[in-house]
Amino acid sequence: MSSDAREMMLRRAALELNDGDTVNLGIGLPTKVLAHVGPSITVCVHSENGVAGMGRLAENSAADRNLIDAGGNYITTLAGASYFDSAVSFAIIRRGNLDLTMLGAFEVASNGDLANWIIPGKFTPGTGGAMELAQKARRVIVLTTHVDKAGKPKLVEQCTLPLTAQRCVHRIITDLAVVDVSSGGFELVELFAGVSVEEVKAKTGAPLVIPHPPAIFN
Amino acid sequence: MSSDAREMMLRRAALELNDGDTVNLGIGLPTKVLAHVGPSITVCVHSENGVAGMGRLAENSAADRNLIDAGGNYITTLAGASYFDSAVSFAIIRRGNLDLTMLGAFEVASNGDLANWIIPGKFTPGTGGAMELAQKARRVIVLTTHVDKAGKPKLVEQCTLPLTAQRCVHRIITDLAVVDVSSGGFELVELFAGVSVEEVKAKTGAPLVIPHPPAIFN
Amino acid sequence: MRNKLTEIEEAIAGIRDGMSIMIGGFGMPGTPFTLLDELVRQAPKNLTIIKNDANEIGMGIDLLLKAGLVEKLIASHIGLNARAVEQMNAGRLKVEFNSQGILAERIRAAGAGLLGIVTDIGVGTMLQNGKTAIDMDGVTALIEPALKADYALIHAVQADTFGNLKFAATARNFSPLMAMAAGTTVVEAEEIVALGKLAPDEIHTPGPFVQKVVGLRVISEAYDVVRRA
Amino acid sequence: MRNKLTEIEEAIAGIRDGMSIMIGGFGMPGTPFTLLDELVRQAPKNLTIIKNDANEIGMGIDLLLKAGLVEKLIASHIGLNARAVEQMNAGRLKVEFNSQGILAERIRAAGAGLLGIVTDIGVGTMLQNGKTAIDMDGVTALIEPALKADYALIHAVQADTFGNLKFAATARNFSPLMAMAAGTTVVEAEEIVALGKLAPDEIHTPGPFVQKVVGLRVISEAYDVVRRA
Repeated sequence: MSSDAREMMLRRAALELNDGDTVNLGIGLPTKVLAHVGPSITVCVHSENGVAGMGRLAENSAADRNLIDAGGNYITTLAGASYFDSAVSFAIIRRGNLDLTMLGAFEVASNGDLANWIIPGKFTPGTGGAMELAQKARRVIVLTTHVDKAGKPKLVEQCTLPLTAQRCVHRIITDLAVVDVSSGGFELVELFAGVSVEEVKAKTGAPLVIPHPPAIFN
Repeated sequence: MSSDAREMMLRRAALELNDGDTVNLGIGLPTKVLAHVGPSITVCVHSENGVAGMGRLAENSAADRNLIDAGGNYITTLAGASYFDSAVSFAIIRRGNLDLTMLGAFEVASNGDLANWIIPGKFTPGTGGAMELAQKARRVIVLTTHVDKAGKPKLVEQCTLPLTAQRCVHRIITDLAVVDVSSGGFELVELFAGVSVEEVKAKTGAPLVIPHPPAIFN
Repeated sequence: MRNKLTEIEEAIAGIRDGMSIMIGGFGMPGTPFTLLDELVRQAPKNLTIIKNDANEIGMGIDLLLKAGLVEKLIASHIGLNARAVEQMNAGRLKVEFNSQGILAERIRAAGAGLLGIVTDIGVGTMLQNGKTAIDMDGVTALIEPALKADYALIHAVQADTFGNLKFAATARNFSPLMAMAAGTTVVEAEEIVALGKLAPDEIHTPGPFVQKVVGLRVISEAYDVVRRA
Repeated sequence: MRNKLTEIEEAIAGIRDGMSIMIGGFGMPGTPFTLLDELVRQAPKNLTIIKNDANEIGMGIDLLLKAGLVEKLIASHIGLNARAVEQMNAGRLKVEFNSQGILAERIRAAGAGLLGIVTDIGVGTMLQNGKTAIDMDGVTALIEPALKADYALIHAVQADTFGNLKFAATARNFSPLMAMAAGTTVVEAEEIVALGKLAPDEIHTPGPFVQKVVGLRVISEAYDVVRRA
């Protein structure tokens, strides 16, 4: 993925955050969305290691050794932040108090199944909190390249990898397009400028419904 | 029960507290044991409404409107006290972190069964925390008159009232004697001064084992 | 951070006939007397009330019982309220007794998005009746389902505008658990402070659990130390 | 109130071969580096370690892995420690993965004297394998047994002599839960204060859960901010 495409994905993803939302942004790309949110939007960012009200990353020189996010980055907090233990942290998640989570993916199926935690025999970091985030956040948005490094589609008819959670994904923001998971399968919602419907279709491993002409995101 | 007998019961019960113990003293007589504990003994008194480290009752004029025990009495705290919610409070109980609890009783059976929460159709206050205290404290001591107001034994072969917990009572301190629950049933351990073995036998509704001559408590 | 300050009328207005309401407090401390007054004024009916105890005559949820608004009470102990016992014995009030700590854990389980807990408390007693028993490594255990509610009414000593809460001494009791377990959690606070005034390490209930915050204009006599004879 | 101050050698000496040990911390914050150093020195073997993550190479429980003291690791995520992944793939380390919040709740359940929890997390995934599934009002749910341990090793920012604890910021994480769930909870504290110095409302772990308190004489470099490239 080019840094331009990456930038575009993050800018597009930032539009999903509504003022006042409580959100959890997964390790990797999702964490970086926050830097692209407009000044009129304040969200309560939750991190599963025990904080609600995260601010920007901390400068190394100003880092507090006891204050990190779930990815291990030193962070700052906003006024109104709270700290809590891991049981309370996941209570917030499982109770359905997250308006939104953004996660990465190995595969997303057209029924919303998500696989993002294990490639058997190859990469087994463990589930972390992804299962609970995926299963219980009110809205689950996946940020991912449209295809993997080998060019294989990541949006598929059925996941081949072990699932993180069933029927949980609402929207996928890729480096090419915005795709929703609807009752009829994948639905093309927006195209990134310069990308054609044909390219998205060719790179999607399942039928793509296009109920309306997709909007173009610049 | 005469006030002398009551005083004797409380003095005897106070001897069960060891320095450093964490204890819960039930509503009624048990709460009053603390006033009879010697100055060399400091215990951490837990109350199920959310405090560990209770001190004496508060004078009305010095009462804190937010600080009561489970019986509704305004209390004081010792240095080292902590406040916590009801889930944590009962975690302390069920986890087995109470060295001792003292409870009242309607009936105690010779196998240690305790009935102290409901007289069907007559008195139904509810269980409160008694089931958990009785089932999970490391040591359960019952404080009760030896017979009820009608002269009926409260130490019985089998409880007729609904149980609070099965096989939970270790020792019973009455207005006449100290009786242990052993594998062989009730065992007379101590007699209060002026009480005869015959009187205790006559007022106990189950066989009474007397393996050694009982000590006399003055 | 969302500003959750709400006028009391509006905070309670969503409570409809037949809803379930958790009410904080153990005895007097933590009982949200002001929210309860407003609930009595708005008078929704056939309520299911979930509270540790039934307070005493003339106080707290006794006002709901007196007004005839309560169909069912889920509690651990009601012995200090003769009206509650009388209504129960007369068949006008359904009462479900839970062991106190299990009541707390059932509420917490709902608040933690769990479906239930597994416990050996109550095995071999009346409280086992009607419950699913399973074997856990040779021990008989009961499945106690999570207990949630439409609303929770909570008293806090301090709240910020996002709904971060602090409780005082034994007024904490069931409040943090109930605040987690309700669809809508309404908090009355003795003091409303600005965002950032509460130290993040000292917050008892994090803001994401709270929907509406009501500032108390006066701390009425109901909150005072009760001087018994 | 019992005085629980203990020398570090003695606090760890009860840990025998084959025991299970919970270790606080999520990433660096809350990891009890000093207690871990002493554990490596005393070197009991075939340990079962329960910890959210495996730290990183050269830090925290990686020292136990490096010394070959760990037979089994119960965790939610070990992706940041290549040695843990390598030992697992080579069959030298058993690893049991739990979803992070379920790991927290299983530990808490043991700490609360419960036998287990009922949850729908993991239904339809690999993590359902081997677990008892039941029907809860039409929803498929799993029974997750409580997870206890012989010892818990915990880092606190402040402790009093009775073992009342305070944690700092995200160094809290699993620590209060593990402190409840172990037979013997050993705490290292940056500062030991006299009884009465901690406000009862601000204590994160009440003293009755704690058995041994070790005062840290120095806060070593291990606790410092990690400066990554």
